[in-house]
Amino acid sequence: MHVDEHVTVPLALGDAWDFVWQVDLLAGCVPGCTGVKMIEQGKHYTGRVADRVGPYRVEMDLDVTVQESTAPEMIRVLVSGQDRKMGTTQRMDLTVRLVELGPAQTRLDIGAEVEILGKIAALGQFVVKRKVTDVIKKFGENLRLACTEVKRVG
Amino acid sequence: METSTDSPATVQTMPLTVTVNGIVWNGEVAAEEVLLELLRERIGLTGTKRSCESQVCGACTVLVDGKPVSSCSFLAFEVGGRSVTTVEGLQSGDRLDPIQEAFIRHMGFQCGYCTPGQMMAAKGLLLANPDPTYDDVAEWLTGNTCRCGCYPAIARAVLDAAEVTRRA
Amino acid sequence: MARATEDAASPRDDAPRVDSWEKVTGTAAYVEDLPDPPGTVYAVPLESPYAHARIVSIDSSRARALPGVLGVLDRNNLHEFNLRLDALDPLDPDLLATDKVRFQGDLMAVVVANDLRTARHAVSLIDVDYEILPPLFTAEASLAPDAPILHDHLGTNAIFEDSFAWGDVDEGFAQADEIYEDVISSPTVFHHPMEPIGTGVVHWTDDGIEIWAPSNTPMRDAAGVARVFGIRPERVRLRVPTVGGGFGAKKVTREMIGALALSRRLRRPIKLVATAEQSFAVAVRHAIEFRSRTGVTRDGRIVALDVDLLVDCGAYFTGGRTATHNACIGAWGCYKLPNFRVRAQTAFTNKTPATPHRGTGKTQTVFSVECIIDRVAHRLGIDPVELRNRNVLRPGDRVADVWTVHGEVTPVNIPPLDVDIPTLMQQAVDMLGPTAPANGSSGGRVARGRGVALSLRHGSKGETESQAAAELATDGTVTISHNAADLGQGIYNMIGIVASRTLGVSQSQVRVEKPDTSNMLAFAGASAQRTTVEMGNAVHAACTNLKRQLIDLAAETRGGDPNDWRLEEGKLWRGSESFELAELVGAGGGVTLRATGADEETYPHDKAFGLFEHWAPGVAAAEVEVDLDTGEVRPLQYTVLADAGTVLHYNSARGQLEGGAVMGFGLALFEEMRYEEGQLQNADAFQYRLPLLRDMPPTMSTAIMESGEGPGPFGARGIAQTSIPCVAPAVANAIHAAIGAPISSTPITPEKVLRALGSLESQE
Amino acid sequence: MANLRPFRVLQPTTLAEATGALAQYGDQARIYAGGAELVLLMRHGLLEPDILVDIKRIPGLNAIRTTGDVVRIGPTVTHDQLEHDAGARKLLPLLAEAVATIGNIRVRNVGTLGGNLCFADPHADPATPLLVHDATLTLTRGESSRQLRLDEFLIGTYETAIEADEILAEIQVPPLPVGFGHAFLRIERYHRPTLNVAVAAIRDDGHVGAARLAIGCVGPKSVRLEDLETRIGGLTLADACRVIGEAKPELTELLDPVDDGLGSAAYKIHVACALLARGLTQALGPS
Repeated sequence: MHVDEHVTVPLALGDAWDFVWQVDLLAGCVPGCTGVKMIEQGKHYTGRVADRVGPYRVEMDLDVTVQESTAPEMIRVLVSGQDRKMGTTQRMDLTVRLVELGPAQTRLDIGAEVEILGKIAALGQFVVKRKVTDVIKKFGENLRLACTEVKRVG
Repeated sequence: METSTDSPATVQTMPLTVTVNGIVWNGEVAAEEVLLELLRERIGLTGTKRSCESQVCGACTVLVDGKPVSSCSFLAFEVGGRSVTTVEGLQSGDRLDPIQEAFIRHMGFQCGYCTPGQMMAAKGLLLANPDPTYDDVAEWLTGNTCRCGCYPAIARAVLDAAEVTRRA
Repeated sequence: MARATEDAASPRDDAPRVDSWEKVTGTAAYVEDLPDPPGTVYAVPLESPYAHARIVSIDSSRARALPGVLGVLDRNNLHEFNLRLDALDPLDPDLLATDKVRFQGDLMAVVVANDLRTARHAVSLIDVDYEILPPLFTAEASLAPDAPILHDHLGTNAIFEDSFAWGDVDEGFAQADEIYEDVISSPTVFHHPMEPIGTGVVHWTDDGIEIWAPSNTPMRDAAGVARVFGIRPERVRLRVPTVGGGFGAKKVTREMIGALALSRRLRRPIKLVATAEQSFAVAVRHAIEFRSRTGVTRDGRIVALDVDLLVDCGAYFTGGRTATHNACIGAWGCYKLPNFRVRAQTAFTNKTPATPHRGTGKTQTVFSVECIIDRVAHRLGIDPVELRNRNVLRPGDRVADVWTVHGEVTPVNIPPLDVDIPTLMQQAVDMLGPTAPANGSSGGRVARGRGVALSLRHGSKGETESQAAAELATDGTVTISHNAADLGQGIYNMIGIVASRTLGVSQSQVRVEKPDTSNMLAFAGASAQRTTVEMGNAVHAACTNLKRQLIDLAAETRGGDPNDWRLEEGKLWRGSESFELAELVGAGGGVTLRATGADEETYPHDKAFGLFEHWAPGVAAAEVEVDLDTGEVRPLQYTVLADAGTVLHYNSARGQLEGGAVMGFGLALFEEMRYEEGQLQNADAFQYRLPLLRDMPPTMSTAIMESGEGPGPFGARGIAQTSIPCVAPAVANAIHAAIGAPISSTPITPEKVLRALGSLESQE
Repeated sequence: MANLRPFRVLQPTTLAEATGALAQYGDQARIYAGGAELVLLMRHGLLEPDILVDIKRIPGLNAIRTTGDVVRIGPTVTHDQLEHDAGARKLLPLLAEAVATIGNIRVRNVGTLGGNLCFADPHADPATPLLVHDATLTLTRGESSRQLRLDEFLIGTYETAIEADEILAEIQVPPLPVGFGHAFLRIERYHRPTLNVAVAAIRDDGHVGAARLAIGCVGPKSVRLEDLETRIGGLTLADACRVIGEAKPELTELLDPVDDGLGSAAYKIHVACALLARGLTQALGPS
């Protein structure tokens, strides 16, 4: 399924780019994602995500690989993980486009193509789809907060 | 993977005394044991069938204190001190219950896999409502799936059985 | 001509079906109910959670290490079991998925452990790395030029083409006043017998293989198992206990064969206990898209029908040829068409391999053709019943004189129609009662409509012979053995009736065995509604032969000429003097007489229809109420008719008609395996909606014609598949009449109705 | 067979013990009130609790009492019990009708009102009529308790305001004001409602005197439609139905429905509005 989200951050285009280009920071904004490690600068990162879908607990090791990027406009990463125990796989093809709105304002257009496969289907499409929508919303919000934080300390 | 590597061994058993088809059964059940397992695998009453195991199809319907429950999802320890009736308990000796006789008369079965559940649900209905209308029957038995499609015959049988019982 | 057995308030008083007692007392023993043989251990399969993926690695070491685990079969040790994997039909699923998984539920491994709980736990310890591939969920998608190839060695997803034609459609269209184009589709659905599919017990003993499993085709399954293990067929003994429904889905599964491989090592009986969810990975119905051009004259004569079929056979071709071919030879409905052509393309998708399903290839085509007839009627402003009357085949009509089958021009070798469809149709319409008063159950705006549908199936003989044996024991009881598994239809009851009527003994003197392949009696399997005709004839022949032996024995031992003897009321008679059978065979030195028989009817062979047994019409009329605000459809009345030739057991015949109709309501309104968002979304009882009692029209009437002209015993015909195909079109046509808009696919959901009404902005 | 993953069962006899157990075991423990929902998810392997806290042994939790003008329903009261309780039928006919439609008779025999509300499955029935009743709930930790309005309690899909160590101790349901008619309408395709609406309303010489509207299953949780309620107040039935019909955009905004196997978002909103109008008509009764 495809989900779009737009957030505006109080950073100049360049600073916003510097932030998202630090893929570990970007991945850190995925709700429930912790311990992001860089494997190869600008290419490959890992992390772990723990989240609930209703009563159902998902825990998976995440693999984050940068698919393409054009500074300072766009970055596309593939975030994938498997919860073997629950037999659930998640794949998120995440694109963030940066649009300059002003000297200290950038809009981030988030586009996510998300696929969640496995036993979780027993909960019903309804639950899964709604969860994915919420996750992307929260991701956008986290991104906004993080950038605001950068602005504050920066 | 923590939980998936831990052993599936029972961690708690509970003593249980239950009356099944009028006979008292005493024993220990595992906390996670469901009534269907107790009936089929421990007591050897295989008339009650396993199908969806999701409380949807009704093949495993039995009566607990006269009320229908899905034995596939009913924890066995819950029947402590209560009375369970299965298809094997419908007849008295060689005398069939009017519901069983009506199911034969109207051929309310084909493959027969859902039949015990259908009849136990019907028994529960007639206990709760001795004079059901077609709509009452349709509403109540909608919890019992018959893939052979015997619904018309089942409805005829249940209404017939109700009438026979009332006349008796 | 045909005498109708009208639906009566109290059914014609048959003897109770032979298995009545065991089925209402819970003593009928289904395979899961059989006591475990001593030393039984348990097998559980590991199935693919994905529809399409490359298997990067599979590691069963943690499972093997689990205490209580006795063995694991996976791709890494498959070669150690020296199985003749090439003996499997190359178009059937491999025993295990080794390179790729091609559908959700594809078999990855089989684990055997001391108990079920441990086996299930061990399965969860097998580590598999999948590289997920894009799944193909429609034939259209898999035929797209850039589509990934499912079976690399085939190099294409287009597995099979079929075609069938007569006349010249282009000429026909030239004569047409109007040419209409329609697209109608039928989705993948699941047979969903109540007894989960795949439960069984397998045992490799020193004397050979023993299998206890519900199977629709015991002889074929046993032979297949023998081939895989490279042993003689007679060393495989398959016994079929009471079966909890089939509809085309029950068979010896690959999981059972995998367990057998492990049993060969362990020499222990192994039990498999399938779940309802696993069953969805064993068998489904083919999804078919029906694209047609219909040429008609203003006065409502159909002058040409040109059909393109897109058949989705799932991940493997199991049963695909039959389904596609049946769809082709049924794509003309039951109409006298001067020009007809159908071309079918069958393609692989990442769905459960499709298999025969009650009315294989027909439920989809009848739905399409009958909806199209009503569309034409509405477009021309002709009453749908009238339009059918103007085009339907009548008694004595031939479908065509010569036709082209798969490119080959051949004469038509099927007989002219010997059933009266227009009369049946009129009766179906007349049997609908007056419109019940619109009750305010919905409280909203409602519309009512009526629709009819016709289907014309045929019985066709299986490629193998149909045999039965009758044996008279010294106690005077007759035992019939055979390999026609009763999935629930009442086959054993039919056999008992034919035997007792043939022998002139009471039904209580006849014992009907359950299938046991050690008797080596051939039968193709209960499908194509052949059982009553073919097995009935075989039993009739066996009993006739037995009767002859008996009379010869009587003449021998009691004197007189065989012609002086007759068998009646369970006794042997000479003049007014009678002898009990037991007395006679007892005197014969305690001999037991045994006779076999086969269906020796000679059926015409036709290039398109194969060995043609008989025409089997099905006719239905429906009345529905549509809630115009919510799109909810409520069936009010339904009448269904068929010609049974001769009714052998009224309740069983009626049960077949009603049962097929109920299943038909499922196809019409609810059933669909939803492959969305990369996977099968509803493979569980909660989300796969079966028809329920509440969904049925409160009035369902049946009428069974008895033309007495069937090729089966005492003039019987098959009717098992005549009623299921008519429901969806009759309901769709009733809705069309109610709302004035056509429906293009099943299941007919409330949303589709609202879209047809234009209440929702279009989409899809 | 079911082969549920093994667990332990605690059978406290007081709420304090029960909440104590929750405090002690946290995430590993689950309240077992009826099991209809719980066992289903356990059987699918979607939930694997180590401990079930069986609260059915706690005296009084399965009682339906009427004090003053409020019906007090214990959390382990089954749907079937509620459907047939004389008091409930008399004072809360809307709720009694609604619970009678849940699942099937076997589910209603084991499933409980408390379990249903705490489980917060988006496709459930009781919450919708309870919102129309302005129901309140008591959550307890044993010694300390707090009172919540149902709309405060319901947060989202499978989400409620209950804390990990809290137990739903009682549901308080005030009967509808005198003179109010009611309607509960639902659409069911699978074995849970596709959507449901509950309406309570009173006529004021040919106009809508006052109305309460609630919708369930279309969004993540059942909701009251206060705005719409005020807007249709004082209108003729015909105008009220028109206003409801025109509310599709705002309902889409409010409920945020998704396309799924039950139907498209557009379908759900369309039918929701149709049923609201129909429910209002039925609740007001013949003029």
